[in-house]
Formats: sequence, C-alpha cells, structure tokens
Amino acid sequence: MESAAPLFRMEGISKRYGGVRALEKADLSVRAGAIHAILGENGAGKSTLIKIMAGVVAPDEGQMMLDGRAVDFASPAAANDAGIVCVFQELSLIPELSVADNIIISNPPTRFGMIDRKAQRRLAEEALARAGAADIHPLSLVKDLPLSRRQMVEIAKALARKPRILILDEATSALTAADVSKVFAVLKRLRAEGLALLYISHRMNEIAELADDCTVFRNGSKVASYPAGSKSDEEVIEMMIGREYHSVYPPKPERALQGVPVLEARNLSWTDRLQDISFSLHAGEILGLGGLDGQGQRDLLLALFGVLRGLRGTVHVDGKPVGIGSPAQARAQGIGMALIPEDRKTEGLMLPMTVRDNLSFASLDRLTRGGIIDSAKEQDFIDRMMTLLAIKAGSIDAPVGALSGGNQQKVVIAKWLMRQPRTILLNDPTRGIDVGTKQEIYQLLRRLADEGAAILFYSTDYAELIGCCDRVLVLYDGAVKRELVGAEITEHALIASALNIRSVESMHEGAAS
Amino acid sequence: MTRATGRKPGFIHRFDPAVLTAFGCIILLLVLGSLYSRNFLSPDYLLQQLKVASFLGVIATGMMLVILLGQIDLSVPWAVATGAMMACAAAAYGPFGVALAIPFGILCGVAIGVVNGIGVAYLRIPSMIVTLATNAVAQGVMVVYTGGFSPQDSATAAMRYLATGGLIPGIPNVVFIWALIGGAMVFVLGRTGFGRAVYGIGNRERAAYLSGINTRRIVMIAFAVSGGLSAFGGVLLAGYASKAAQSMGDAYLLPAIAAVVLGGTSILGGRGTYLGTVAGVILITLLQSILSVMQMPEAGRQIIYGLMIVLMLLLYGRAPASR
Amino acid sequence: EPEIVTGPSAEPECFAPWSAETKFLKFPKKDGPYRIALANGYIANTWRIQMVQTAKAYAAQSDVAAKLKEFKVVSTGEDVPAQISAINNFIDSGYDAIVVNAQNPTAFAPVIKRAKEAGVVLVAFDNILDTEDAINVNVDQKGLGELWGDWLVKHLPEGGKVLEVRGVAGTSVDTDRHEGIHEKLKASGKTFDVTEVMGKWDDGVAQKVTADAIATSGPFDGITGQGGDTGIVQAMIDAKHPFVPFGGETENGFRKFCAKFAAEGLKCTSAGSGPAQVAVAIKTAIAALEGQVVPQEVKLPLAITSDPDFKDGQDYFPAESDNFFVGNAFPSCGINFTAQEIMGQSKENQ
Amino acid sequence: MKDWQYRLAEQRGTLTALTIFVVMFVIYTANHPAGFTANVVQTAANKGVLLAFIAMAQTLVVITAGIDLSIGMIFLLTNCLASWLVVGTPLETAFGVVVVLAVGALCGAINGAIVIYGRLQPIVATIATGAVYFGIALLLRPFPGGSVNEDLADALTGRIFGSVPASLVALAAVVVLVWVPFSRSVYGRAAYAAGSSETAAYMSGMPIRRGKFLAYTLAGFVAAIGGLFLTFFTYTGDAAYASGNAYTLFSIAAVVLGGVSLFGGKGSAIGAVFGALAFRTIGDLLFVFDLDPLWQPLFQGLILLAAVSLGAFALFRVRNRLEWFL
Ligand SMILES: Nc1ncnc2c1ncn2[C@@H]1O[C@H](COP(=O)(O)OP(=O)(O)OP(=O)(O)O)[C@@H](O)[C@H]1O
Ligand SMILES: Nc1ncnc2c1ncn2[C@@H]1O[C@H](COP(=O)(O)OP(=O)(O)OP(=O)(O)O)[C@@H](O)[C@H]1O
Ligand SMILES: [Mg+2]
Ligand SMILES: [Mg+2]
Repeated sequence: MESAAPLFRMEGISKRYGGVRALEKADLSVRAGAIHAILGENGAGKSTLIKIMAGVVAPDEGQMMLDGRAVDFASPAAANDAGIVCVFQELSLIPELSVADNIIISNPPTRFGMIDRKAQRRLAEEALARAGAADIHPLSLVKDLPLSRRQMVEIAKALARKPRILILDEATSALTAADVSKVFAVLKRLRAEGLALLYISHRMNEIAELADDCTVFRNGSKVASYPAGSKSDEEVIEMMIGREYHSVYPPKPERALQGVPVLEARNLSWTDRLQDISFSLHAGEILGLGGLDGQGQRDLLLALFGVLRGLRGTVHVDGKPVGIGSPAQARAQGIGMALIPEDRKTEGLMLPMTVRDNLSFASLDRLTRGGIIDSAKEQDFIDRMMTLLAIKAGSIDAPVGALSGGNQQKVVIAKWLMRQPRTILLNDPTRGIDVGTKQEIYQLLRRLADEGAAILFYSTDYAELIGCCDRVLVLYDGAVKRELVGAEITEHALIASALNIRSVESMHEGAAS
Repeated sequence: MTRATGRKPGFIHRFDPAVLTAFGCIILLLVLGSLYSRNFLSPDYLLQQLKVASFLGVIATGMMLVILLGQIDLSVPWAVATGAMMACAAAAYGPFGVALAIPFGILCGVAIGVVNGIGVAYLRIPSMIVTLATNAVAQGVMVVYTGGFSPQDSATAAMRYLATGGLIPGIPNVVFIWALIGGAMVFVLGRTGFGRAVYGIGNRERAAYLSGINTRRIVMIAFAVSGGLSAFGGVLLAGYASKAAQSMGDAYLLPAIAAVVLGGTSILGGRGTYLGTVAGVILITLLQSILSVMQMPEAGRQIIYGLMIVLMLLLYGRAPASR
Repeated sequence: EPEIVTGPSAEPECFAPWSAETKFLKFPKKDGPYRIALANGYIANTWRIQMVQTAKAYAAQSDVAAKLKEFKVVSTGEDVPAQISAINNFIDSGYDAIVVNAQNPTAFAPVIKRAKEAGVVLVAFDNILDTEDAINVNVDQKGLGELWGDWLVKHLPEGGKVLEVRGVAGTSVDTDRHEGIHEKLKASGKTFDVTEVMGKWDDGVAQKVTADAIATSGPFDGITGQGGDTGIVQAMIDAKHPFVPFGGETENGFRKFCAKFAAEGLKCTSAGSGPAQVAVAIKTAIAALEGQVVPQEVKLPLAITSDPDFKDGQDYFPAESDNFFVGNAFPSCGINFTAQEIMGQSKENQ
Repeated sequence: MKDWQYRLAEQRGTLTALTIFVVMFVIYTANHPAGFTANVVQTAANKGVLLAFIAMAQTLVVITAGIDLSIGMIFLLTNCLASWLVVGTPLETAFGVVVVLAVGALCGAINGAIVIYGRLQPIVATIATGAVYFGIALLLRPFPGGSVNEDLADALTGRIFGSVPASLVALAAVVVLVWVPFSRSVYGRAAYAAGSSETAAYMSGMPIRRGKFLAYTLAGFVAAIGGLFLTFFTYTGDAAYASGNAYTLFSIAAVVLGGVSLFGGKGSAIGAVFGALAFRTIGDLLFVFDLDPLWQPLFQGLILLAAVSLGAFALFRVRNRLEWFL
C-alpha cells in the first residue's frame, strides 16, 4: 500500500446552508486499494463532504479530480457512472420496492425494454451473498425489514454497482457485531481487489481494525491526515473535539436498590416477538437491554410505552398494575415514562419544524394553561434544556432538520427530559453520534439516574452496555436469556449470551477472517 | 458554540415571502382590472369583493386546518349545502327552531366532519376518499330530505343579518365574522397546544403520536371544525341569498383548496400561515370576479383562470430545489 | 317501428306538434298494463327532485296507475355514459317505454337505434334528444328567450343597458335562450348594451355575478335571467340597485319578489315550464303505446305570467319554498298539479 | 416465506379489488331482469371501461405520489377533439385518432412539466391546468355535437364473436401494451420509487424526473384513449364541466378501491381497473334493487362509504400502533 498517485482528490471545497457553514475549504485525497477513514464529531461536515463527492449536493466552490481529471457531478447517477458509489447515512432504499429491485436499482438487466426479473433476482442474490446477507429474501419489501437488515441491503446495493470508490457513511451504525464482522470481511476483500474505500464511523474500534489512512475533520475543515495507527485514540479524539478528552464512561455508583420498583414487567408476551418477559427497574438504576439486534428489544420498549396492541402480561408502576394504551398515557402523571425512539428522523422529530417547536412538543400539556401556551414558561424550559444538553443550533427558530445528526438526537432527548420523566426508555440513542456527544449523553444518563430516574437502555454497541449499565438483560428470540449484573457485564459474556447457543470462538473467527 | 438566539418578533415570522407575493398579486390584479374599468378600484366594488370573499374565507379556514394536517376535505360541497338547508329547515319548527337554526346548521356540518374524522383518524382511510364518500352520503341525505319533507328553505332574519346586515354602516357583518374566525384561527394555530399539535401531525404523525399527542383526537377535531365551518359558510351563504339550495356548495370546493395553497400552505401538511390563506381567498375571489365581469366567453375565462393560478404558483409557490 | 302518419294527433290540444313540418307517429298498439321507466340524470337540485316527485305522483293517479304495471325511476348523475347504459339496461329488461331527461342532446344516437330495433318507445323531455327517432316533449327554449327579449324591448323603448345572466356554458338550453334574447333585441333596432355573466342557473352564483356586474358595470335599465332569478333580485336589493324590468324563469321566490316590488319598478315576465312536464312525457308515452297518433315533437305550452297578473296562491305560493318551480299546470293535457299536491304527496309517503 | 407468498402479498390490493368487483357483479347479474346475457355484460363493459381508462391514467400519476385533478378535463378535451377529427375515411379517422392521443399525451406532459420542473404541488397545479383544458374543450365544443366514424365506434363498443365486449378487449390491450411495459421498465420503476421515497430514489441515481414525466404523459395518453371511447360510445363531443369533475373524483375512488396507495409507490393499474369496474357496479345495483328514486343517491353514497371502509378491517390485524402511520 505504497502511496500511489491519488485516485480521487477534492480541493478547497466549501458549502453553506443559509447561514450555516457546513464545509470550509475542505480537502481530501483518496488512493486505490486502501480504506480511508474520515473522523470528526457531529456536524463536522463529513456527510456533506461525501454527498458532494457522490453528486447529491453541489459544492459552492472547490474542485474535484478523478484520475487526475477535473470532474463535476450533476447528479448521483453521474457520480455512479464515474464509479463513485455511496452508502448514505440516511438510508437511500425505496421502502415499497423489493430487496431485489432496490439492489439492482440503477441499471437493471432488461429484455425488450422491460426489466428481466429473473436475471435481476440472480444478480441481487449474488450481491446479497457478497455482502454476507444471504438470509434476506430478495422478494421481501424493504419496508418490512428491520433497520439492521436494511443496512445490509444498502451495502449489497452498493456492491452490485461495481464501484471504484465505495463510500460508507456510518453504514454500520445500526449493525450488530456479527453483521459488522461480515461487512468488514467484505470491505477487506474489496480493498484487496484494489478499490478505494471511504469509511465514516464514530466507532473507534472499527476504525482501528479497518483503516489504512485517516482524515480528521472539525468545523467543516480538514484538521489532519495521517496513516492509521500513527496516533493514539486519545490524540485522535482530541483532534476531533478540539479539547482534552478523558475516560468516556462515568463511574457507576455502588447502591443498594430498595423499595418498590418504579417499573415492573410481569410475563409480557406479544405475538411471537415477545415471550414471557419479566423484570423490575428501580429508581436510580440503569438497566441495559442487550443481545443481537432484532431479538425483541425494540418491541419491548414499544410495549412498555403503550404502542403495541394485544399485549399479554402486566406492567406495574410503583407496585400497582397499570394499563398503558398509548404514549399519551405512558407519559401522563403517575406513570411519567419517556421513550427516545429508534429513528429520530421519522419518530423523534418533525424535521421542518423549529427547534423550539420540537423541544416543547412532548410537554405541550405542561406548557399550556387552558390550552394556551405559556410562552414565558416555554422559553424558560427550552433555555434550560439547551444549556443542559449543550445543543448546537444556529437559532432555536431554525428548522431542526438543519442540525447535524448528533444535535438532532440531543433535541430528541431534551424534549423528553423537559417532562422530567421518572422512567426513561432509550432505543439505541447514540446511533451515529460522535464520541464527544456520546460521552455527554452517558454522563447525562448517570446524572438522571442519580437524581432518581429509572432508565431502560437498549444499545447495539456492547461497549456502551458495559460502560453504562448497572444490570443488563440479554434478549434472544423475544425472551430474556440472561441477566448480567455488575462485574458480570463483559464483552465476552454479552456476546456469548447474545448468541445463545453458538460458541464464542466461532464468532471471533468470523470477525477475524 | 452558538447560543440560542431570542425569538424573532411574530410578525416577521408571519410575513414569509409567499404571503407577501400573494398580496402583491392581489394589488397587481386590481391594477390590471382598473385598466378595464375604473370601478374595480371603487370602495363599493372592493367591499363587495370582501363580502363575497368572506364566505370562501370561512370555508377555506376549515380547509386549511385539514390541509395543515396533511389531509384534505372533499366533503365541502355538501357540508355547505347541508348547513344551509338544515339551518333553514330548523326555522320551520317554531320560534325555538328559529332561535336554534344557526347552531343546528353548524352542528349538522360538524356531524359530517365527525364521520370524516372517524374515517381518517380511527379507520385510517385516506381523507381524499372518505370525504368523497361522506360528500356523496350527505348529498343522498339531502335529496331524501328535500323530496320527502318539503322543507322550508328561506333564511331566518338572524342569518340574513349575519350575512348582509351592517353593524357598522357600509361594512357587511360577514366580513367581521370572517375576521373573527380568522383571528381565532391565528390564535389557535400560533398560541395553543392544539395548533402546535396540528403542525406536528402535519409534519410527522408518527413522531407526534410517540410524543404522547392524542393524534386521533386532534385529527377528529380538525375535521369536525372543518365540517362545522363549511356548514357555517353555508348558513352565511343562505343568509346572503336569503335561502338555501342544494347546489350551494359546489362552487366552493376547488376554490377553497386553491385559495389555501395559493396562500403558501403546503398541501403535504405542516407548513402554512393563516395570513397566506387570507391572501389566497382574496386572490381567488378577485380573479373570479374580474374574469366574470370582463365580457369574455366562458372558455376564455376558464383558460385565463387556470393560467393565472399556474403563473402565480410558479412565481412563489415552488418547492425548494433539491440540490 | 312506428308508422309515419298524417296528423292530427290524439288530444291535439295536449300533444301539439312543434311546427308544421313535425311528423306524426303511430306505434303498433301494445296491450297494457305497461312497464315504463324514467331515466333521469342529475338529481340533486330542487327542479329534478320536484320532477321525480311529480312523476311518482302522476303515475300514482288512479287512471294512470291502472294502465301501468310498473313505473321505475333511476337517476344516474351527471355522467352521460351512465345514462346511456341505464337506457340500454331498461331496453334489455323489456320495458315498454322509457322516458328520459337527457344529460346531452346528441350523445344518445346509438341507444336510440337500439330502442328502435327493440320496439321500445323513447320519450325525451326537458333536455331533449337531437333525433327524429324518439318523441321529444319540448319546451321552446329559444321562444322563451324571445319572450324575454320582447319584454325588455317593450319596456325599454329607447334601448339601454341590459344585464343578461346566462346559464351553464356549453349547454344547448343556454345557447338557445341566449340567441332568442339577442335576436329580439337586435330586431328592435334600438341600441342595447348587454353585459353578460354566467349565473349557472344557480341562485348563489347568479347573485354573486350580478352583484359584481352591478358594482362594475351598473346600473342597468333592464335585466334578464335564465335561472337563479331569486338570487339576481336579491343582489339588486343588496346593492340598492333600482328595480327595473326583468324577464325571468318561474321560481317561486322570483315571483314573490315580482309581486312584492312591482309597484317599485320590478316589472317581470316569468315564464318557463315547470318540472311537471314529466307528466306530459309519461302521458305521451302511454298514448304512443296505446297506438294513438302522437307528434314526433310535442310543443309544451309555456306557463307565462307577467306583470301585473301575479296572483297569490295561483301564480306564486308565499308559504312554499323559494326554490319551488311554479307553472305546473298543463290544463290542455288534464294535468294540473298544485304546489301542495307535489310536495304534499310525498309527505304522506314517508 | 415462499416466493409465491411474496408474489401474492404484492398483488393483494389487486386481488381484493377483483373480489369486490366479482361479488358485486354477481349480485347485479343474478338480480337483473335480463340476467347474465351478452347484452347486459356489454352494457356494463362499455360504461365500466370508460372509468377504467381514467382510473388507469390516475394510477399512473398516483404511483408517483402525485395526483391529477385535471384527468377528467383531459378526458373531456380529447372527447371534444375526437368529435371533430375522428371522422371520414379510414385514413382521416386514423389520423384523427393519432392527433387525439397526441393531444392527450401533451396535456399530461404539460402537467408533468409543471409539477416536476415547475416544482408545484400536483393537486393545485392540476386544478389549474384542468381549468385550462376545460376552457379549450369548451372552445372546441361550445355546445354538444360533432360526429365520429360510426363503423369504428360500433366495432369498438360492440361485441367480438358475438359475446366478448370489444371495449373489454381494448382495455386489456391497453393494459398489456401501455401499463405492463411501463411498470416493468426502468422509468416505471423510477416512477414507483419516486412515489415511495423521492430522496432515496434520487440518491440511488434513478431517473426519477424522466420516470415521473413519462408517468404524467402516459396518464394524459390513457385519458385520451378514454376520451376516444367516450366519443365512440356517444358519437359526440360534449364539454360538460360537471361530468369532467365527476370522472376525476370517481377515478380517485376507483384507484383506492383498486388497492393503489394515494401516498404513492404502491399498487397497480390492473387493480385500479377492477376498482373502476366495481365502482361502476355500485351504480348498476340501483337497477336490481327496487329503491325509491330519492333514496338512490343515499344508497350509492353508503355503498361507497362501506366499500372504502373495507380496507379498515386490516387495522384490526395491526398489532403495532406505529403501523397506523404509514
Ligand atoms: N440540508 C441542510 N440544511 C441546512 N444545514 C445543513 C444541511 N445539511 C447539513 N447541514 C449543516 O451542515 C453541517 C455539517 O453537517 P453534516 O451532516 O455534514 O455533519 P456530519 O459530520 O456528517 O455530522 P454527523 O456525524 O452528526 O452525521 C451541520 O452543521 C449541519 O447542521
Ligand atoms: N410530573 C410533574 N412534575 C412537575 N410539575 C408538574 C408535573 N405535572 C404537572 N406539573 C405542573 O402542574 C401544573 C398542572 O399540570 P397539568 O399538565 O396537569 O395541567 P393541565 O390539566 O394540563 O392544565 P391546563 O388544562 O390548564 O393546561 C403545571 O404547571 C405543571 O407544570
Ligand atoms: Mg453525517
Ligand atoms: Mg395543560
């Protein structure tokens, strides 16, 4: 992997969104046969940069060169034609089309002008197999797949285009360790085949495993490019956030749980997705949910929050059975639940509405008197939340969609904290969030717990569960397979119980191959 | 780190460019009209237009609420007719009936709205189709009713007074009524939890539901209000014409939608201001009136009407470019 | 297949031929009682509802009922093909005669052909059919326009500014009436400055466009309206426009105004032919089935009342709806419905 | 799940529409005084096919998450035009047919251009263009009239082999020659994709603009075929505003009954065709039930309400309330 002439170069790229400066004279240079990691905190401009590369967004200034020739992509299709293919942070799959349709979307095989569905299916199956996702049926509709499967489809789709430069923007953020290892195997093979790969992730361990070159971005500009492994994690993180960085996870307090649990589930079952789940959650406690993705963790959170119908079993709050039939009831006084949902863009926020409207949206009943909003009180609540979570926004009257992913996520959390919930359910809240922000969130969770909140925390990232949780329930096939307490919570234990029966060794082999 | 800035004064918010351009178009229309006849600028004519616009204004208010939710209400024609006919019919039942005529008419509209609301919010049928069906049902009920009961259909004195009377000489009451309803709508949309919820649902219903909003109730209320306002528009129209007729509402469906959208409200929901709707209503009314008075065959009028709407929308109603 | 015969027809006062050229038809006699269908189009306005009520009332009159085995009414809405299909279905179902208020005068050629082949008597009324193969019970629309034109010429001997509130664009009724008016105005030799607006035969629309026209082009010396005339007068009242001579339709509300404001200058002629013409159409159909001679085009008498002859309880009904169409009597046909009969009959039915 | 289960799930909307139609039509013919005869079927077919064309046209636009409220007016405009042009010698007639279809396609293309390149919301844009098309129709036919090549008209509205309605054959031909190739083409897929998720489709490099434009254009084209058939059926042209609007609204009802999602991306014109036929049968049911004439409109309204509420039964199967929200 000697430094050859760069395959692709970007110079002096700038992009503004209204008053927001997303990129300022950014540079990047990519070579063939290597994996190039891009690092940076939320809002650093990573996604914007690769969107420009992929022809989705037009730069305000700057130039791009492919094979030494200046290029200018008018559309994603043009970039594709030049061999640049991107797996975007926001998934770019068509929900109503089948997996096969999605994978072979840009130039399907045709006969007499019509798409040859047999040939297409064959190609799709090949691509799925290459991506290590042969378990996905090519005829199933994308909208019926869970997020993690969709991400695999997205990767298969990129592979099917036979790219020269493949860009993955947080493509693994929703994947579990098993899937990640499959994807890594693919990426390494592609590197060996001579492709140039651009890889964006907030997971430092992934970057350590994959990257050959690294570039760090901050505030829309390149801070440094360096060969992988030449800098320590701490150094890198300090470059990213521009300040010193200490241990990520706050210490766990030793505390004897006493009294009636705030939340208790007894024998919860729902369709074939949840089976006989029982647990209790005390004030001041952070209870983790682990296991492979799609083992019923999300359903459990939704069930507690009153979203699922036909739930069997009982939920007790403060020892008394309650029937929660809707989020409105779940958040009501006496129960005081909050749910940070899975997908902030479709479930947590109204993107075109202002930060202000979004922040107060879950607390409208609190902020109104006789149905009329008390503006002073609203402003006061909002100010407190903006400082508490250090939300970075141009103006609170700007649309929340203009914030970076991490800041959007903070808004989702803040809008619920505004209600001072007694029980907080979190559905993978740190997905696609930079280390700095993650750290803030961990600290916040611990503080909330110390102040008496009960927290139920699902994460696809084992490290988080280990670092944050007092206890972890590992789910498999809709049932609690194991409860890990305190020091028992180790990566080894988590993985072993997540896989239920499979041996831990084979898992490690998979990751290494 | 950027600190959150303070809130911009409300009026700056409300004057988005679309609304300003819409008002600009109104002035342009009047100027163009005055080239044809000086009378287009006479106070008499302008007041007359304002009066006629008020009926559309009341109806479009309900339509806007529904459109903000990302829905649409195609039951306007027969909700208008039902309101008018039922109010007049109630008056046949003694002094008590006369007194309750107006509320009764509105109530009938609310009932239609409630059926729409049940269909959209609880049965989750697309609004475009439920409201189409309730419109057909309302028409059926009115036909049975007219044929079977030879109802009274002349407006009560109170209806006449609301529509044509002048509390302040020269300015018809109906203009005040529209102003009142409009003011209430501005308040509701801007300052109440209900209004926020409407915008929220229009932007993303799923997120609104997960935020603990009783989305079905809000949708239900919005359709009920829309039905009620349509019926109230019908009541006022009956007062204006001094009687009710079956076909009263036919001429209000498409103009109501067009007015709301010309006013800058997104048909996809979640975005729009009431001031824009006011501008849209006046625009449509003026356009129809000027075209009707100019001596031109119907064909030419239709063509110009359509072209004008397209042109105005191209001027300011375009979605932002995607790149 | 009817024979073409020479006149006169049976009951010549009732079945008056349209013109001297009108053919007379004699259908082969069929034995009763008959199955007759009414294929109506649009239903949701007072005129049509009143028409259907009258048809039912007429078919229920004992002497008529005795001749009918079945009388069926279907309304198909504004869609022409649906009405065509309805007639096709009636033919296939073996009805003896079909009475139709056609949504379109020219679109029925194929189905007329079929009816003829099947030996079904087809009678059109109100909106008639553009054919010689069906019986048309016809209102003289152009004559109505001429009547209004004449009325204005008579009352405005010096000519003047006239407001013409027309009907629905693109319909033959609107065009015929419009032409009738203009021919007479032109023939007078005086200068008439006519402002035309489209009132769509609807009170609300007519009122709005009238108000606009008054504000921009008024005041006028005379008015003629094809429909929605109550609304037109209402607009004049609201705009404090002086009352002027008016040639209009037969709405009860319009006549109420004419009676009330005659002294103040609202000199009206109110003419048309009410929904009761359906009864004449049914009567014609029965006569044809009985083998009597009938004209191919029946000219309906116009129910005309002009100032100063508006009589309470006969020409207008203060207690009845404004939307009610007066002029439901065809004495020459022995058809005489009062408002109370038409609307009252149905009340008992409920 | 097996392959056939996926394919079945894909066609569920269409199959439901087919079932609704068959049930209604069986009730209708079973009670019809003339019974299930070639005449009755032909009459029903000729009436149903008109709406089926318009519904197919509407489907083309609806799958792109748009809507065409001018479709009924294109139908009228092409009807009026055909009543001038589709007459005379076979050659003249053929020329007329081509011009009429081209004008329909042009109307659709104008809608598409305004919506896609003008970036206007389809509902209002097509309300406005509908007014323009109606105005032109009115210019062509200030009042009803005109004529058509009656041999062609009779052939296409008559029966083939004495039993099969020719109009149904024509409808099937349009499905096979227009809809199937389009829906299976790259552009058709782009139209679906744009309806399902426009950003995702754009990011995937699909030709969404061309796909949508083609969908709008074909919608105008198919509406023009409907206009031609209206002319064949009535021998005349007629610019009847109410009728144009009625067809537009009916087409929406038909599309929904046919399992096409008004939110775009889902459904098939074949479903919409059955939806249209089912919708038309609602009106036919008036024949076979002896209803008081004044109760007929109410009866029709209630059946429509019931039919569109049928889909709501799926709600009771929904276990996760989030699925209510798309
Ligand atoms: N469509 C847009 N409109 C307005 N502002 C935008 C838009 N897209 C991005 N921005 C702004 O540009 C900046 C860079 O955003 P970008 O999404 O590139 O960050 P990122 O590095 O990918 O962050 P993350 O790690 O959170 O995904 C942010 O401040 C964001 O608010
Ligand atoms: N769990 C809670 N913790 C802290 N304060 C609360 C809590 N619940 C309610 N409050 C406060 O109590 C007051 C009443 O709240 P609540 O939301 O129950 O009122 P409401 O019934 O919605 O009143 P209105 O109808 O006037 O809006 C508010 O001022 C709110 O801030
Ligand atoms: Mg990003
Ligand atoms: Mg409150």
